[in-house]
Amino acid sequence: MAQIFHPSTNTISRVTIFGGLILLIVVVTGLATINESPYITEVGVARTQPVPFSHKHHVGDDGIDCRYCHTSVEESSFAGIPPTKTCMNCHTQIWPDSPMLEPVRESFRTGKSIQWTRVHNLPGFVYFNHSIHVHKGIGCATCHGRVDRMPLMWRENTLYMDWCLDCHRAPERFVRPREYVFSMEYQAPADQLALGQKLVKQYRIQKLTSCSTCHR
Amino acid sequence: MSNGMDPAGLLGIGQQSAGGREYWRSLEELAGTEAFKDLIGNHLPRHAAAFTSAMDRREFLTLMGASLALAGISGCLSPAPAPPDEKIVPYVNQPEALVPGKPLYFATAIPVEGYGRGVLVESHMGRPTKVEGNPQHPASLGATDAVTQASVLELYDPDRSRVITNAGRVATWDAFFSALNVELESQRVTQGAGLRILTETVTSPTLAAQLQEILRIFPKAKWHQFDGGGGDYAHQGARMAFGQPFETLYRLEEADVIVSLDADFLLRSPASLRYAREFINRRRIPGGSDEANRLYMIESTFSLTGSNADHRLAIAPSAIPQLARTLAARVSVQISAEQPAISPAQEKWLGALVKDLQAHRGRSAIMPGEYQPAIVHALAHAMNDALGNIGKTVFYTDPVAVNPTNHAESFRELVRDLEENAAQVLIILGGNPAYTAPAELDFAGHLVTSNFNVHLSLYEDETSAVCHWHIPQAHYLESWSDVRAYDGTVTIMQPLIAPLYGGRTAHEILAAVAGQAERASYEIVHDYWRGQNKAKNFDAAWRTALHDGFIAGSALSPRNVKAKPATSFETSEPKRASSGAATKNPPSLEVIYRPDPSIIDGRFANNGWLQELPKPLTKLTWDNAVLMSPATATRLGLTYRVGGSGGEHGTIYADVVELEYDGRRTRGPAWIVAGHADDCVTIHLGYGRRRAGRVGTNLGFNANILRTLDTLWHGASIAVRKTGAQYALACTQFHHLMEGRDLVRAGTIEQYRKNPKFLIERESEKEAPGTLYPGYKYDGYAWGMSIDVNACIGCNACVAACHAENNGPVVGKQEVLRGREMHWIRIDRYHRGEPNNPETYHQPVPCMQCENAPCELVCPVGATTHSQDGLNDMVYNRCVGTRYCSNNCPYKVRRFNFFLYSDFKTESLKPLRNPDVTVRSRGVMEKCTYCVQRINQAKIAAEKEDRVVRDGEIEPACQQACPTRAIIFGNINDPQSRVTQLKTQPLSYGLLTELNTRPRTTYQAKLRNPNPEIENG
Amino acid sequence: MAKLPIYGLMAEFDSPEALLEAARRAFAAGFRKIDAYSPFPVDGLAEAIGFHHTRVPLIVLIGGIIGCLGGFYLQYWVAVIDYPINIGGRPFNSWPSFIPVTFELTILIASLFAFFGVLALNRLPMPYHPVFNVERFQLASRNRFFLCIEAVDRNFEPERTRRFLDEIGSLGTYEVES
Amino acid sequence: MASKPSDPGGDALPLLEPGHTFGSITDKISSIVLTGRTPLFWYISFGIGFTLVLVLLFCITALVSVGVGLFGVMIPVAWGFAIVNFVWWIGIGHAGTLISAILLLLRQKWRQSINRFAEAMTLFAVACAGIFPLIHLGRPWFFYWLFPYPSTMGVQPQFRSPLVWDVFAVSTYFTVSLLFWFLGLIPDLATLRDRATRRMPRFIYGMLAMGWRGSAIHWHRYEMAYLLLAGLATPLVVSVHTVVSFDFAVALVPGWHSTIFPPYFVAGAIYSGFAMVLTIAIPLRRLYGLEDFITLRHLKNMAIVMLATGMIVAYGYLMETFMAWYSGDLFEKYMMMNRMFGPYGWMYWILILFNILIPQALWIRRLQTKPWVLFLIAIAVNIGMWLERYVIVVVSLHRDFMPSAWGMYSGTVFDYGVLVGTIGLFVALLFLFIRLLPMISIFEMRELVHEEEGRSQ
Repeated sequence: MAQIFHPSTNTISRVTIFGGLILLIVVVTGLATINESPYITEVGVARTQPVPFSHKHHVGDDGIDCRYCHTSVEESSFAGIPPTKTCMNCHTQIWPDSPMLEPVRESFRTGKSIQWTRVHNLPGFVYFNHSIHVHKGIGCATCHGRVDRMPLMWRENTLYMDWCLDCHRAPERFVRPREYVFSMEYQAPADQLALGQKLVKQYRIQKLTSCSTCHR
Repeated sequence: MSNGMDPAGLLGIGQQSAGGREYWRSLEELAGTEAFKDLIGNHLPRHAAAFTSAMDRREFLTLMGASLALAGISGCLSPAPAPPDEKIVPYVNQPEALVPGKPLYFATAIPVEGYGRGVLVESHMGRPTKVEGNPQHPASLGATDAVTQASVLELYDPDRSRVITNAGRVATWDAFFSALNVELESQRVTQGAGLRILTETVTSPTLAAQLQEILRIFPKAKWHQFDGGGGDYAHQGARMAFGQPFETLYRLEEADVIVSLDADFLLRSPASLRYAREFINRRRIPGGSDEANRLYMIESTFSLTGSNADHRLAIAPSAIPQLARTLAARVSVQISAEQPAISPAQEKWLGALVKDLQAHRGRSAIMPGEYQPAIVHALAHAMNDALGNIGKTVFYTDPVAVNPTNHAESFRELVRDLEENAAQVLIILGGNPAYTAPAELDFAGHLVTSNFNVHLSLYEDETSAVCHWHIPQAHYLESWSDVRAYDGTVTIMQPLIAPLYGGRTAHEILAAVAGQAERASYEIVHDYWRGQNKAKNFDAAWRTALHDGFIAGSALSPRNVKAKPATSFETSEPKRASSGAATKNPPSLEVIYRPDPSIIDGRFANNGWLQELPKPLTKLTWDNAVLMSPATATRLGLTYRVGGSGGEHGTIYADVVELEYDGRRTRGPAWIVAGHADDCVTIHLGYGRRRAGRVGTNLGFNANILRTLDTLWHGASIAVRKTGAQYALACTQFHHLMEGRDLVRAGTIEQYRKNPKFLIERESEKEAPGTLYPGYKYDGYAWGMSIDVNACIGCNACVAACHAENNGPVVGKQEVLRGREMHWIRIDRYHRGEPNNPETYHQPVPCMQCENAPCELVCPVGATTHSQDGLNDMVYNRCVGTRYCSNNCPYKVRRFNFFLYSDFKTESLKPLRNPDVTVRSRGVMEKCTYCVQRINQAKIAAEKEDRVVRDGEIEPACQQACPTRAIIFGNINDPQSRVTQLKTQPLSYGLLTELNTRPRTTYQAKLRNPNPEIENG
Repeated sequence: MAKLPIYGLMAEFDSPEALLEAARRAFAAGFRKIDAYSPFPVDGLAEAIGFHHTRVPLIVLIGGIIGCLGGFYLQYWVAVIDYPINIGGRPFNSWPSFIPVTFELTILIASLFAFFGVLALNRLPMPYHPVFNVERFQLASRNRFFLCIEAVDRNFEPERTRRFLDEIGSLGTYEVES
Repeated sequence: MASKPSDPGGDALPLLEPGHTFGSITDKISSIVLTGRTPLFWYISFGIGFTLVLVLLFCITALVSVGVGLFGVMIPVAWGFAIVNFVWWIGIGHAGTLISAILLLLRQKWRQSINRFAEAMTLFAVACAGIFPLIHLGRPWFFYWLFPYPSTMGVQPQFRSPLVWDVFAVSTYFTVSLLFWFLGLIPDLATLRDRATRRMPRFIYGMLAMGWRGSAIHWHRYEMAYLLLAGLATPLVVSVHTVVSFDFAVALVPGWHSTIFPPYFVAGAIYSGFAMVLTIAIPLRRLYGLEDFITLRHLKNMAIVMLATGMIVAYGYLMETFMAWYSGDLFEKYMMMNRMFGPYGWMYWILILFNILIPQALWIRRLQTKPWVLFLIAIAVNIGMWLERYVIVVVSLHRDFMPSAWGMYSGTVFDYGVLVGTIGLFVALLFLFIRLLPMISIFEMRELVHEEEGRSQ
């Protein structure tokens, strides 16, 4: 018999083998990266809203406290989305006829609510309670980021389970004194761990990693 | 691959966010959904407003403030206004105003067959989601029954009628009211000679006032009463004995000996919840005393109460009045008629009973059954009188029901009037007489003679179909009204939500009849009570009444009564025209009709929760059957076959029999019940509905075809023929023997007195099973539960409550047949002793929360694990559905979603869901969690106040509903907690502990208190 | 080294014994760059051409050890380090439960090493090889046995080597062009 | 020297009918693959198999889209046909590895003409088995949660669960069998490459042969690797069914919770495996006229192995019954009584008949060499072993600890559909293999010829 294959097939076959391996690795890591990327997690992706409400302006410039609008954050699992009325409390005097605020005024006239785009969304089977986190000294900014620097709201963290676990396993790394919970400027001290351990004791913070802590 | 949302999104887990709890997560989203707008409808300014602008407390209060004024205004605006905004006063244990994500609780009452039971309703953002008992209400004491739990499903039932129909065509309220007015005009001329109003039992003072008002306007009009579930014999009996229709009340806590003449007072009584509590309180052995009351039951069918009796005498219904006479004679009631001899066995039994009664004069109670003829009631009164019980254990008050009448007679009269065309205008308020009334009368047929009739009801049912007009009724959770409890205590009923389907209350209809079509029921009720209360502080009183859930001191005060001599009535035979032409061949038997334990007379036929609830003793679901004793079955050559799929935990093929009474026939499956009296059969009503809705239509068979007005509850002779056909019945537990396993441990108080440890000591697991592993230390909370088998009466309240609290799905008969029902807690029923009169045990079985949980060990993905508090967590969203855990669960308490059982489509059911519990999707395992959502809420609340959770602060749904407090939950690390103390009682034992599962749920053994004279020899 | 005109000389035999004999003599004659081809493994042939031990067993052993340790550590890490959680009251490190997976992984990795190890050592895949240029070599996978002395061998000298092959009983000697 | 097949006299039976040379064998076997003409019976058998595969695909689609409830599973019997079939198929798989690996280590020459398709059978059986754990999941699309991988949930499999052991055992088993099988194929692929005349086959077989040229040094390493793989596969094959038996032995269900399960499952596996080899070999040798290679000697040996493992299984049954009585455990006792006289009793007695009684016929020497007798017995054992798994899985579950939860289980049309579907898949794959690859290891047959010559001289 003559040769079936050209000498080059040797190289080709080896290249295919090792190439295949490399390709596999690339694909897997690629998928993992995509999964962690803003494309999936929406981290840092500013969402458009019916009214271009700027936390940067209201929190950063005007210095309005979180709780003025998110009234139930200390009492309830749900922080509360302010009713149109809350907006109108000020905007009947301030910018009473700015076109930008027309949707708000319309909603107030018609009683039809403004349809905000949800930014922080957890799957239905995750039960998160704002009030207890706030009570135990987890700052708004810890999860929601520097809202006072967000013209439009975006998601600061992935909200993936392992992200939650980071804190639930080692709260001392993130906890802050209660008086600073609603502060945006608060900077974690250099000795956060020392402080953290102190607060963990003081606030009786447990490391809750049981499934039923969040899933029921 | 983030958090299990990917393909599952298509298959439910994702959708469930839309269904389950999204509602309060973002109100904007909520108000956005088209579906929700439909749901809330245009009928309700307040809620619409509340929802569209995330009602904050300022707005909430303004709404409340404005409501009264609004009521007036909108009243004037249109003849048929949407119900205006009205004030609601939240209950104490809730934040001062609505906080998004936090439930509110409101007090009202559920009217069941006319009588009220106080309830607290949990409301999430204006959506009632759960009904609990009102601890301060005399008829509830904080407990509920299955029907009450399921009533919230009825509220959201998509099959409820949504439109006014005239001769089947959709009409409007305006059209109806004008048509009504035309008729009424013509009636005015004749002083309402042709006007008839048909109601069920009425206890509502306001409704009574309205009726009287109407009868004043139309002096010749007539008010008839007919209740499918009751017969009002009690009042007739009282009339016999006292000359007045007194209400009879019992104080069972005072009674050492209770004799029930077919009285199913633990289940079928307006006071059943209270009676159950009082009855069990006297049997709670691990409560210091080792004394207990003793219950003698004389009945024909095997009732729930009978299954809890210390001694049962099962005799044919026709024999009961006779036996009552004999008994009466023995307890020295003057009886003229001489007593026929009775069998030596009965003689012995009766002898012991009489001795017991004599020994407990003034501390005993004779309770006649609701469905026993008046004479039995009268005799019972006489006996109580003779035994000196009156004023001690038995009390009499004025009747709670307004104008008590013999329903049979009242209805007969109505039909006669229809026949004679005397009733031209017929207004039917609630009820479903076209179905519930005996077929012999052909009520439907006669209706055509009247020239105007209207039916007000929740559903467009059999009666609506034959009436000229059908108008949708408002559900009790949508209504302003008032109702009296068994002892007369009044509750002002307040709506939790404005009518979803634009229903009206009976008040509004009667107001229209009285010529005030525009009056809303809030006004009517409010004004009535303003009229009653002359004091200037009415508003405060009104507020308190709403807030507390009842009007303090409105209970009727006991009357001291004098019984007539028995000789005056004791001979009057109960009317029982044995018309059935006693045929010898085929064998003719006596027949007993009883309301179904779950769906009563069919009024709850479309309630999936109740249909799927295993009936207390038979454990049947979705069907009724012809119940009979084993002996009778053998005599008729009837048998059964265990199905090949499902089997004893699902499918039983029962022989179908043909029943004939007075030439009217129907067919139904025969079901053999140990302990049923021989030579008689029991048939439960409420089935065979033709227009119940998509759930309840065409289930079982209709016994009303056979009934006559004379034999409403007991028939003399019914022919029962075997047909040869077989019918698959869905039975969740057919195997009633313990196979020598120590599942329910039982003994007698006698044994307990001798040696309190007698049950534990005979057990194998005295030596604790060893383990190689160190085992876990639970240093925080350690949740545990203790279930008192001795206190469990098997009423199913816990099962229904669990289902309601945990968003349990309804799987349907086909799936139950396959053994796939989804109840997280079940009540196992075991028999012991001879089949004609067995001992019965009821054992609630939830998840045992084993410390060494076998299920966790075998789960490949860690979907079920142990929490720091020692809970056996079930993580639905992690579950891949290998079902290995269920195989390895010795208690078989795990339930699996073989299909997409939870209804993610029907919009109207979504607001019903408990937002704190995940709605399970297809392919995941689920099980009892000790209501972990309540645990977590309590823990968070405690943490925020920097304290520990108090004992009793957490009540799982089952414990909360239990009428007898048989279930106690708590922290077993706390030596002071009730659960810990119960677990240290000598009667405390664990289920299958020899497997070293170390269950956190343990049981208290059952103790019976038999009469030695009957027991031995 | 310089490109040679031919790859080597190939002699054909009709029985394993003949080939074995020939191989021995060739080796004895000082040829080192030789290879023998047979349709089935012939005992002692490799030794005959001076190939004594193989590294395959060592590779497999390494694979086995990696699988064993890696397997157990994986489970230990999951159960004790990464997310320790109470499963049915068992200790985090319930090592008896970890034995089966450890064992399976040992076998798995070892087998993979064995398979790919032998391919790598044999420099396979190598679809093209000079010996295939010989027309009759296709019988090497049927019933013929071949001995090839490669041109790179120190003692290789076309004429003499051809004669040598004929002497040792070659049924036919062919040039293998490279 | 060669005795007639008909006359008895055990070892006198040849492993290879005389008169074969390297060439004749090579041509005979490779011709089956390289021939242009596909025999009619091939089309028929493959056709049947493929039709059933379509049934399988339909059932799987329905199961995934509607729900696992289409199976008859319920509470308390949450595992049904799916697991029964899984264990059955895995068991069948075992014969292949056993023949190729263990007999190799034991230097049993008679393995050589049957090991190739026995190994193929293993692969296909395991492939069929692998389907079941997947489709009987409530949410099959999350099957990957059973493997450890870097997930954003931060949650990993629970390694205490026998099901995870299963995942690793079965996947390892499949991989190793595949490697073993392919390694064995390489020289034969080279043979086919050299025999093939048309271009495509030459190219494909050439690629697969990876340029194998039978170099002495290659052979040397090759044999070493082959031996080592055999050495690894042997404990593996034992471990796999042990792990499968753990699925039951580790649980506390009466009738599952038993220490005898591992040995008795492994024996049962080999038992059913050999039964399946016979079921396949007997028709094939006839259809392809391979009586010369797969001789009565082979059949006889396999029959004897069946008999031996069959006896072990019998001992297993005996022990279960004895322990149920001896332990005095209430639940165990009831379980055994229920197994024998309960609603499923008839199954138990049929399996005793098929697995224990009928195979006793193999004691009779004459029957050991009667292909059709062996075939019938093999079929009986196949059925019996399926029933055994049914009795273990279903009958143990349907009445366990709580009488209140007792129920009955019966398969639905989907249960049966998937079962016959996998049988179809098995047949289809097998015939594809027969058509495309040498079903008998050619180079090992050459060795055999060589040795036989050595012996006969």
